[in-house]
Amino acid sequence: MGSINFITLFVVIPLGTAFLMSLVGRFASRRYVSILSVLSCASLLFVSFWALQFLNKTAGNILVYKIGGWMPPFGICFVVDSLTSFMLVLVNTVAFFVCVYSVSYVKKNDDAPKFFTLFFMMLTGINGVVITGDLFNLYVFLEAASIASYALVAFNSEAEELEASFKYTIIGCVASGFILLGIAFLYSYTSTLNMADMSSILATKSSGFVLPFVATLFITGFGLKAALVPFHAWLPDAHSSAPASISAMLSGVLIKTLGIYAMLRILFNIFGIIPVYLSLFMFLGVLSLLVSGVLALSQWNLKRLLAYSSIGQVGYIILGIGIGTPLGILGALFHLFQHSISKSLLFLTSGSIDRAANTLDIRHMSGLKEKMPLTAGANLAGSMSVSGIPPFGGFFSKLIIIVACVQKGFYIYALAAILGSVFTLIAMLKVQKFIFSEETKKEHKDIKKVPFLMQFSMVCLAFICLFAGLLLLPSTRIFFTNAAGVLLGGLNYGHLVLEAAAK
Amino acid sequence: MSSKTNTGMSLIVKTVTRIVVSVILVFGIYIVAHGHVALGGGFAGGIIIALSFVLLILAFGRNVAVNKISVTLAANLETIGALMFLGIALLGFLKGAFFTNILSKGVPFKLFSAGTISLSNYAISLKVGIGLFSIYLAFVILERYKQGK
Amino acid sequence: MILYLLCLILFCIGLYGILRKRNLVKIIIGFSIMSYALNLFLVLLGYKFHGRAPIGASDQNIANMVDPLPQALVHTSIVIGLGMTALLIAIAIRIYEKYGTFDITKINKLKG
Amino acid sequence: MELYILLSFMIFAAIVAMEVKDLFSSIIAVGAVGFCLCLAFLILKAPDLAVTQLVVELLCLIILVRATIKRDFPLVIQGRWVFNTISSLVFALVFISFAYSALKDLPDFGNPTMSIVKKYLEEGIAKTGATNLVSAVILDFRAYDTLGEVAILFGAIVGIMTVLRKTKNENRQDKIDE
Repeated sequence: MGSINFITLFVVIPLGTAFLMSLVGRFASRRYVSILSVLSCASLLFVSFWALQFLNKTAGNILVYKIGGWMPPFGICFVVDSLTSFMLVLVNTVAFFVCVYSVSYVKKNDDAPKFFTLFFMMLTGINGVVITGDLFNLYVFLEAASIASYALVAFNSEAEELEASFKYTIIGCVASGFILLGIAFLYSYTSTLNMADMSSILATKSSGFVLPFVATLFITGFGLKAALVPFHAWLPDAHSSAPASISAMLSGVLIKTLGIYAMLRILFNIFGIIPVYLSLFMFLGVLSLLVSGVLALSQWNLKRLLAYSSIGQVGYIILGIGIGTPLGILGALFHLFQHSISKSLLFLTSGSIDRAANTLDIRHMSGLKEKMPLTAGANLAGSMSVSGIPPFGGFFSKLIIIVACVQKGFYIYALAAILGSVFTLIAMLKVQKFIFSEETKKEHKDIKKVPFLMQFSMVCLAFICLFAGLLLLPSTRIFFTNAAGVLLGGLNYGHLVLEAAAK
Repeated sequence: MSSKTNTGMSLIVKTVTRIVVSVILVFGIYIVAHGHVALGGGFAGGIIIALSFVLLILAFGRNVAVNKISVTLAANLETIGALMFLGIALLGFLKGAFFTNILSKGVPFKLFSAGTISLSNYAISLKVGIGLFSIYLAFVILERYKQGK
Repeated sequence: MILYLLCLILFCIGLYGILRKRNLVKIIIGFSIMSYALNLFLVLLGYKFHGRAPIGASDQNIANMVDPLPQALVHTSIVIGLGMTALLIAIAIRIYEKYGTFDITKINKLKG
Repeated sequence: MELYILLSFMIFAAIVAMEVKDLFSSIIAVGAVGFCLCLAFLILKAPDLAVTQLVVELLCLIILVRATIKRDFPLVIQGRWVFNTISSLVFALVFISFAYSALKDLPDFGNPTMSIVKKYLEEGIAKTGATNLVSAVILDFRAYDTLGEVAILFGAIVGIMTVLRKTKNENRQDKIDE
């Protein structure tokens, strides 16, 4: 038991940092704020790789940590399986680079301690959602992550940011309301809150009307959080108004853990794999792809364009999940991975561009390539990866999803996926053409240099984008296939967790 | 109207408040201390403590609030409360797991029983009470700035 | 059963306030009504006929108590609701400062 | 029986809070809903929650009144109110009827299943030492939830401080005004 105590660090490190940050920010100089935040992000990254390593050595690929020593149905437990460790590595990698970027991005701002406090609060919530094995606890940490993100969207306190934040908060509250209602129904039906226990109880119950109703509530709630198309209206406002590094976190990690991960965990591993939801997922995914693709084309604000493209890429992930074959889910998870990396990279570059050109309207920029070659290169890598050009990771993930579609005979969906990819490519080419190519405008002559730390994190993320395809080689693919295996295992999750807990 | 709210309400209200505030404060501490025995607990008690301070501001006007009470001190106390709770959680590692109740359980129905539960109540009440009070203070200070404009 | 339905009607009223009203304060009020309804629903689910409050007594052994778990959940949920409401009010006040109104039809700088 | 009357009154007060034109009256009405909820908790044998709800409601009301007082009360005239009302009613009816068929499968009111809670009731006092079982659940069995709750409150407070602070631009603006 003692050796797996490190699992608690995923919550304790960011939470402790958040609490300490407000003290450090008041008493010590600004340098310590930066050092503390980078150190704790780095240690989180280390712990997440450690967990991955530890998991591979454990029999059964599952770790259960009993908080307070209470057995699972009675207390809360942490569950680390392949899907969890995959998400943890992803989240903490992105968070580390975003944190390094933010250190110099908010350097001039007097309220950097508040910024980092909220940033770590959000990270606590995200890690907590991923790692928990208890349904109500998932709700609590989902709210923790959300409330920090609402405040971060309004961080600059300008009129637009406040408006976006209000919309985002209200929509988030409605989503949480639906989720809590669903949890209440499930609690009354099964009389337990532990996800593993719940799944084994639900497997024995005869099919009633409760499960479809609760599933509808959850799909609405988590769909609102993940911004699937009928529920997407808040996302472009919120993601384009936040500070650039926060947009990177929101688009790269937050909507994927709070929306997609939580929804998949509940619908696949508690309710079991039900074909109706799968076809609903595919439909919603394709709808998101096409609608957001068309809407992204008409945008002239760089961050809004990127935000709309995020909706479409989430659609890809949901489409891949909805196919339901091992190949489809593998593709979806790989797409989730590479989209997190590339979209956070793109938002980070948008932050540097905003700093340099003082505008986000792409019609007012041109020829920035000469002045900021590294940013241009990083942006090119991210754009190509998102739109799926061969050597980059995005190509492989989209290819896998489309092949899985064709294998199962969904030709129309495959066609729609290709069409969506073309839309993304056009939007990204628009960005490249207007911002980086052509001659440099007069007002861009005296552009400040991008600080080293910002360049460092952009270049690192660009390299990950470039070589993400290599992760599909057989030796590292096991990382993704194990994670897909957890989802495909369905109700098996309950037995595995309860067995591991009894040990 | 504005000068009146800056200096507070009438003398009667101020006198009554002086007497009542201490009673409310003691009641809040009572609720916190008996959280594990009878009803109440850190959250309810903490909010009652916060309300007693809010009453002071309401009666004596916002000038008193802004001049006498240090926002920094409030924020520090709040953080210390939060850290205390996290520390109690981490103490559990001494006997096995996160959040294990390491102290002796004592005799039920006694004030000093239930191990870390009563300690957590104190930490939470510090965090909640001071925290909510500083929220209210932030609202008050914002309005003062606007009036000063 | 009818109690559950009445509670869900209250939830719907809150939802209606959030989605249909055009005043920021009314939207916040709608949110608080929604969270009241959710809290009440959870406690209703844990009620037991002739049950006692889940607090032990020193002189007798109480066998029949109501379910304490939903009460613990609602305790958490009340505090979450308080935090959300306070944050919403703070944002609304700042919006009022910037735009000079609580009317959301006039708060529309973001488009597209 | 009291519960039916209380709930009906809460619905009535909620409708008043939503529909009345004056913002101040609307806040008073929502206060009525909150205090009725507190009474309902008492009837449902949840005194802990009643206390918490009471004080939370007080604080919320003070902040809400503070937020709206001395600000204009614009009468928002709703366009297309017939369409709005009908569509909301239809949505509510659909939602309630689906919920009705789901509620039929749940245990009846007053007879919860309480399978895992049985252990809390039997061993709670002995294992945690706390006689208030709600306290035992939130601070021992499910103490990790409470850590999340503290984190949320902390996040909300820092968030409010962030939103309400004077930004650099505004300070500059003030200087120009002077």
